[in-house]
Amino acid sequence: MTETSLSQPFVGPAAGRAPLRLLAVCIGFAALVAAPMFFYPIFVMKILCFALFASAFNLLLGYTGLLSFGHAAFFGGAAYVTAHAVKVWGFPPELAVLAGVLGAIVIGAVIGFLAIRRQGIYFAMITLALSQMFYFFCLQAPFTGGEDGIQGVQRGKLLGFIDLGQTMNMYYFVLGIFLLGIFAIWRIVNSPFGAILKSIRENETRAISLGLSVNAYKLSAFVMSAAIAGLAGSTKALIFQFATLTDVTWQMSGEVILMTLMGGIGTLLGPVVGAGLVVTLQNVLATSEFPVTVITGATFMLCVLTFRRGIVGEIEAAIVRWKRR
Amino acid sequence: MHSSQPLLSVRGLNAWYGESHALHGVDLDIWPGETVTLLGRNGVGKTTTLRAIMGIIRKRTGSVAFDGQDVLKLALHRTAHAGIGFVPEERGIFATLTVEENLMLPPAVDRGGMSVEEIYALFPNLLERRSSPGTKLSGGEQQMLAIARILRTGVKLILLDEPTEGLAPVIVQRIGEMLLALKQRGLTVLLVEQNFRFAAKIADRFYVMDHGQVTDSFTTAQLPDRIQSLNRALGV
Amino acid sequence: MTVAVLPFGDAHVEKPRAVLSARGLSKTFGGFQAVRNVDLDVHHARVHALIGPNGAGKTTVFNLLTKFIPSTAGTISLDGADITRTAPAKVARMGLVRSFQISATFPQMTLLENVRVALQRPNGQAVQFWRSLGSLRNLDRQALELLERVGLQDMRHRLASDLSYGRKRALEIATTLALDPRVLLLDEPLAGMGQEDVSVMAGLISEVAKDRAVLMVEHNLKVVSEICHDVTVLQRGEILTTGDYETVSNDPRVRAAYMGNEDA
Amino acid sequence: MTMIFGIPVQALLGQLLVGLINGSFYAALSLGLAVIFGLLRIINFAHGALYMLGAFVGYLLLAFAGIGYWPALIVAPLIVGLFGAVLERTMLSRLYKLDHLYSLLFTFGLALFIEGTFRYFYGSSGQPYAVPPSLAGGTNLGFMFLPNYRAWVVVASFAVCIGTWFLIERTKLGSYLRAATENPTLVQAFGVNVPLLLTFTYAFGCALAGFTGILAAPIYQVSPVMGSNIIIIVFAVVVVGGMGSIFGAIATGYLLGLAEGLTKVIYPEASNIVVFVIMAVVLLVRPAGLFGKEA
Amino acid sequence: EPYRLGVLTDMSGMNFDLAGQGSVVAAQMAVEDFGGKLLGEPVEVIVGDHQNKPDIGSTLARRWIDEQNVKAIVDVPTSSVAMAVQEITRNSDTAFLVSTAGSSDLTGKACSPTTAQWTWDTYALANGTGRAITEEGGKKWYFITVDYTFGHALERDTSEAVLAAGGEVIGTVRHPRETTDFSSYLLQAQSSGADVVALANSSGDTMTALKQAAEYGITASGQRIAGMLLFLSDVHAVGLETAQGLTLTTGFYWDLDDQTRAWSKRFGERMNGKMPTMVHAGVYSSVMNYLKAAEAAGSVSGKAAIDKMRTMDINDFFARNAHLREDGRMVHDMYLVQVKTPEESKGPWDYYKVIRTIPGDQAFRPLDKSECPLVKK
Ligand SMILES: Nc1ncnc2c1ncn2[C@@H]1O[C@H](COP(=O)(O)OP(=O)(O)OP(=O)(O)O)[C@@H](O)[C@H]1O
Ligand SMILES: Nc1ncnc2c1ncn2[C@@H]1O[C@H](COP(=O)(O)OP(=O)(O)OP(=O)(O)O)[C@@H](O)[C@H]1O
Ligand SMILES: [Mg+2]
Ligand SMILES: [Mg+2]
Repeated sequence: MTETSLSQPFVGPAAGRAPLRLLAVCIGFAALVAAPMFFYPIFVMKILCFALFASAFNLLLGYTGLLSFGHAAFFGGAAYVTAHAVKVWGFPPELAVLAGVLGAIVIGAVIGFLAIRRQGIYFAMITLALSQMFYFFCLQAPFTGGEDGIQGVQRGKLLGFIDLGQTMNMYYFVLGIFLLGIFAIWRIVNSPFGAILKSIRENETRAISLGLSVNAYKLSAFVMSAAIAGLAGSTKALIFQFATLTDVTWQMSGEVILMTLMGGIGTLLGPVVGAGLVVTLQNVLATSEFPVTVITGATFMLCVLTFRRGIVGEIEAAIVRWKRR
Repeated sequence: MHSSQPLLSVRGLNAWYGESHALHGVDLDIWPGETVTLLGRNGVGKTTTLRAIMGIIRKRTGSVAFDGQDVLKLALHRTAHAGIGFVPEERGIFATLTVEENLMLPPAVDRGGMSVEEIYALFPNLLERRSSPGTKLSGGEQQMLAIARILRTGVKLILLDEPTEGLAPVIVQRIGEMLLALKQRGLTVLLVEQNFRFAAKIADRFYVMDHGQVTDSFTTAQLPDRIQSLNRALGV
Repeated sequence: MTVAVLPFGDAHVEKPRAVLSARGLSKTFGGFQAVRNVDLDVHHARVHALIGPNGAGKTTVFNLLTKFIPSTAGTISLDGADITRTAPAKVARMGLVRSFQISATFPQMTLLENVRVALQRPNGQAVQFWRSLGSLRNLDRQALELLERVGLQDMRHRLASDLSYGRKRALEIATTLALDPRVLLLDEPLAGMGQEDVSVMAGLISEVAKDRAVLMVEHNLKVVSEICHDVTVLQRGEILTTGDYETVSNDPRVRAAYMGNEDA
Repeated sequence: MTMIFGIPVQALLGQLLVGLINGSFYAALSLGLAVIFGLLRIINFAHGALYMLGAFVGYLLLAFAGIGYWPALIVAPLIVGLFGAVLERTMLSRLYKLDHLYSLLFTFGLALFIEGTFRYFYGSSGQPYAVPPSLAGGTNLGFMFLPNYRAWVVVASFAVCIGTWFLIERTKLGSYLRAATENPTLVQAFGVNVPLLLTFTYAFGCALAGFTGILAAPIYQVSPVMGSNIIIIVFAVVVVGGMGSIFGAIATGYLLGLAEGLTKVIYPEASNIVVFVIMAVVLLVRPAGLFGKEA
Repeated sequence: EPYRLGVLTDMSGMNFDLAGQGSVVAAQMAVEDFGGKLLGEPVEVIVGDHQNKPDIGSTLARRWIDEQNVKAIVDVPTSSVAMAVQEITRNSDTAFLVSTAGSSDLTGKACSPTTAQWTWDTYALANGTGRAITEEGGKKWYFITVDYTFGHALERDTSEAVLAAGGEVIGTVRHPRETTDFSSYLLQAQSSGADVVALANSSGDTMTALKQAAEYGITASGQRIAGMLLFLSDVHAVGLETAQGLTLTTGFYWDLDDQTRAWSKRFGERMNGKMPTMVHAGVYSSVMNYLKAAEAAGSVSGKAAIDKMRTMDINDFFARNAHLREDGRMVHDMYLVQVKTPEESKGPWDYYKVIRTIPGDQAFRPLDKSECPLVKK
């Protein structure tokens, strides 16, 4: 069974002793705070955004065993809501992000309500189809600006006095959101609720017989994942100051899967690493001769064939093996 | 005592589930026409022994000679054609196939298998439900079907894993009679059975397993002398 | 509230009230009538055996009672409440819990976690997504006690998938008991168990039945004769007879249809 | 003139016929998906790409070997099938033991790879492929002008669907296939060469996609993106049908083609999402799909 | 450090054929022809593939400008990316030479002082085709329109032109993007009795519609098909068999005269014999004129160079009767062409016959109707 399960048993915390772990967290935090001094800030912000998005996706796949092929709907949908809220309703950034998250929750509830009726591959196909429907909606709806998207979204002033137009201010705002989101995911996964989700993934019928309303749990997990994906999307709209169709296409849903798969499904850090890699790869490919889709496709195949656990997953497994010795 | 070569000869069989070592050098021999029963507590590796002989577990070492052929080297689907049939513990009835399709599924590997009529005569339940989906049968009916479909193929050796589990006493008796009948026809059976009394009625010899090894063996004639030690070994 | 009127057996002994009762329960699978007009009363503090030939419809009755499949006709009531149209998870929450004929565990979780999951909901710790996993430690003692009852305490940190078949069944019973159900439905709890475990498990069942009702399907007549107070024999979806073991096992119809010439 | 939904009956008939033609493609594609899924439990995300590959092989055969439509109708599916066989042998077969979602992800990557490669070499706007001369022109049915080629599409796809259905539901091979779906190890232990069977199945499913592709070539532009445009709709078709049965896949394909055809007259703006809307409704009413069996 | 020109284009997606590698080659040709030096410094062309994603495009553009001394960004297909890049070039005083993106908003609502939209826009194509065909006698129009903002705009602009020229619109059907089957719409158009069936959609949709129109014999039955947005590469892709008789507007055709043939021949030599689309010619022309303007202005500031261009005489094989307006629109002659029949075509890429030249000031949206805030009214 070990091999057949898509999600690996969670080995993260076991991989280091408590003080070591604390040290690692501190170093990581310091690195994130200092990152914009060394790297292009927009680029780092983009990575944070996608890392959060991928982590939200992983919350569903890695810990509930549900492969959603439609997460772009929440990500892109929230981006549209936020952009619209700023541009048309004149919302301040914090409210606009909140509006985006609410939007994602609504979309997530609708899609989730339908999709959780089926499992496994069906679930994947249904989410894909429904998000494609949402894509058509965004394409045809008058307020999304069709192919042009909603452009020129002002970042505004956070709480009325922090000017997010300043790159560094924006960076720390994004970092804050990122950390908040990751903490939320970590908490959900390692909570009593998370334990129930795991049992449902393992044996649904048995979970029902224990009196658990399985569908309600799944839907909750789905909506939580959608909300955090929406948080990432809203933030992205503010960073880049636009919301466009790209973020609601099925290719975007595919990309987030790739990020998670590359980094390690069911690991806390995996999606973050994966997002960093994929975003960097895309940027590198942007100025190279290689056709992007071919590379992306090949990476997918390679990951599935050779290192399914993803980079972080493989490292964790190696540590566990090493410790056993 | 035995004139001919053993039909099945297992030497030093080791097997692993992934990293976990389940069999630690199993040795056993079965002569043609015998019914041999493997006894042992839960989890000692009885099922694993059958799986390893059949080749369902691929990670194994040692030797398994069947009919003079080393089956350890064969691809899984060749083992059946060499003449071994397998009835798994969990029965393995196919949901998408009707009862009759399930019955007809395993390809005949040799002559001498039972005909469909004979089988239906033995198990009237199956005849009655022959066009319903396989897994819609009750647990016991599924067990009958699992045995029945191997009888059709004409294999020389049947590996039978706990055939009486979950069956009504009448059916258990029926299966006992059936196994005796099969023995008359010269079929060789390696049986895993917890139901001691049942096994005693049909087996020629017994092997006792513990911790992935064969620890004891005796014939049915020796049984009365062994009962004491056996009960201790099996924890009854 | 229906007062049980028993067609056979020791009606003169005053029985506790029926906790679970079914009237006229029927199920048809596309033209095939698997269960026909079954009336059943399961009483508090008694073990009730449901026996019958293979394919008689025992598992189906279980599925109907726990609402895993909808019945074609009939009513079911639990403690006087009509549950004929209640969702399966709800039925379980009301205290009617089952085990499965094919063993059902959470394979990639340790034994302790398996049992703990069952304890979470009754203790209101199922939806807490904001608390840490450590907050579940308060359930460990109880979980361990349950594992002890089925003799699995030493393996508590092993994964359920590593267990042998028989031990999986034991684990399943521990998990089921964790819900402290008022009615426990056990589908062949002893099947596949080694001789040594059978008596332990049988003892366990009669012990837990002291303060709950148990309905079990079992082919091991020795056990049935030892621990079951009531026996209902099902044949071709219909009730053949109900009574204590003595009465039932001497019924020639039962001997012909089910027991053969075997004695427990 | 008689009207239905405010539309002249004649026009409606025309649209229904058009819907039927579209349905032929849906049916053939969802059939291929159903064969592969039903027997290998793989959602062949690459199905669209293989469909495209079929069309491209047809085009390349014509452009570089001068092989025309009719031979290509046989050769192209064979080549695509062979490609599928190689793929299955070398890569997909390693994924059977894993969660099915992995094979979904693998074929997703494969789809991107194939599509990307073709786009790299042939650009995105595609290549022309002419209707074979023997089927050029059309017939005036009175209520509409029916191009002969489209009539042929309906016939060909229907024949292939029925043939496949027969093969799988009515032959011994089919029962091996279905059993192998559930428990390949056991079927192999019974003496059936399951690995070969699975290779054959995947190759067959791919060949079906290739066949549909070459069938589509004269109607659509032979373009690298032709597959990804249609595959998601076909997925929805499959969900609506429920993957339980081969027959279900075929019937749903035609049904949804008709439904879409109708929408194009009644409310054209929604024609791309009507399939998804139907899917949502079906999920609410019958989660297992119209023809699916609930697990 | 050398000055750099960044060609930000689509190297792997749906705009690859009409822009893509050809745009890169055209920009390089312009730099070479100009002598490779600007204000005494060498000039380099660098390439970026935005993958049709605005975030990738805008990050790249920003990086180029901040870190790689990029002074002008060129081409940029896909209007969402172009819009995003326009914001960046505006804020960083970098020249933005648009050739592929055709959204009228780039020089309308969202116009920028550092942008020159060189080759075409949706208004020009719609208006040119609408007016010219109506004047040629195609009075009754039926629209097959892709159902989103872009399609609606094309349809609106065309209808206005048609009405202005005395024609009428007798029907419209809206189809979703990426429709695979147009039979229904074509049948409706066929039975509508229209003279002209207008395809107000783009790339894949247009090509599928064309192919199926041929199948249903739309042109054979006497109706005329007008493509609102088609490039030479599209016609090449569907083939003359299918596209014959189609009428469309283009900003450039390689076979107009000796000048265009000479340039296109050089282009073709570097592109495996492919002939340039109007976008490719536009890239060359815009880069060449930018270099001239920057040299003349003595500055690489986007605003200075573009302002200089406004006063400059723009005239080359691509830009005839041309001038750059204050809203950023480069106005030049456009051409109404008809696709030849296979018999008429004398060789590879011999696809169009020019029906008439549409003078620049008639082709583009008049300045007084512009929504651009930079236009002083
Ligand atoms: N699929 C598996 N993966 C890992 N370990 C396994 C697996 N199946 C069995 N085991 C382990 O191998 C050992 C032998 O198991 P096996 O099933 O052969 O026992 P058995 O003697 O047949 O027991 P039972 O009487 O309960 O059927 C046990 O310790 C069991 O936990
Ligand atoms: N879902 C179903 N569809 C069709 N027939 C079914 C279904 N479930 C059970 N049956 C049939 O109903 C009858 C009763 O089955 P059931 O599983 O209840 O028997 P059982 O008494 O539990 O037998 P056993 O002791 O062998 O487990 C059987 O003949 C079976 O084939
Ligand atoms: Mg066993
Ligand atoms: Mg049963």
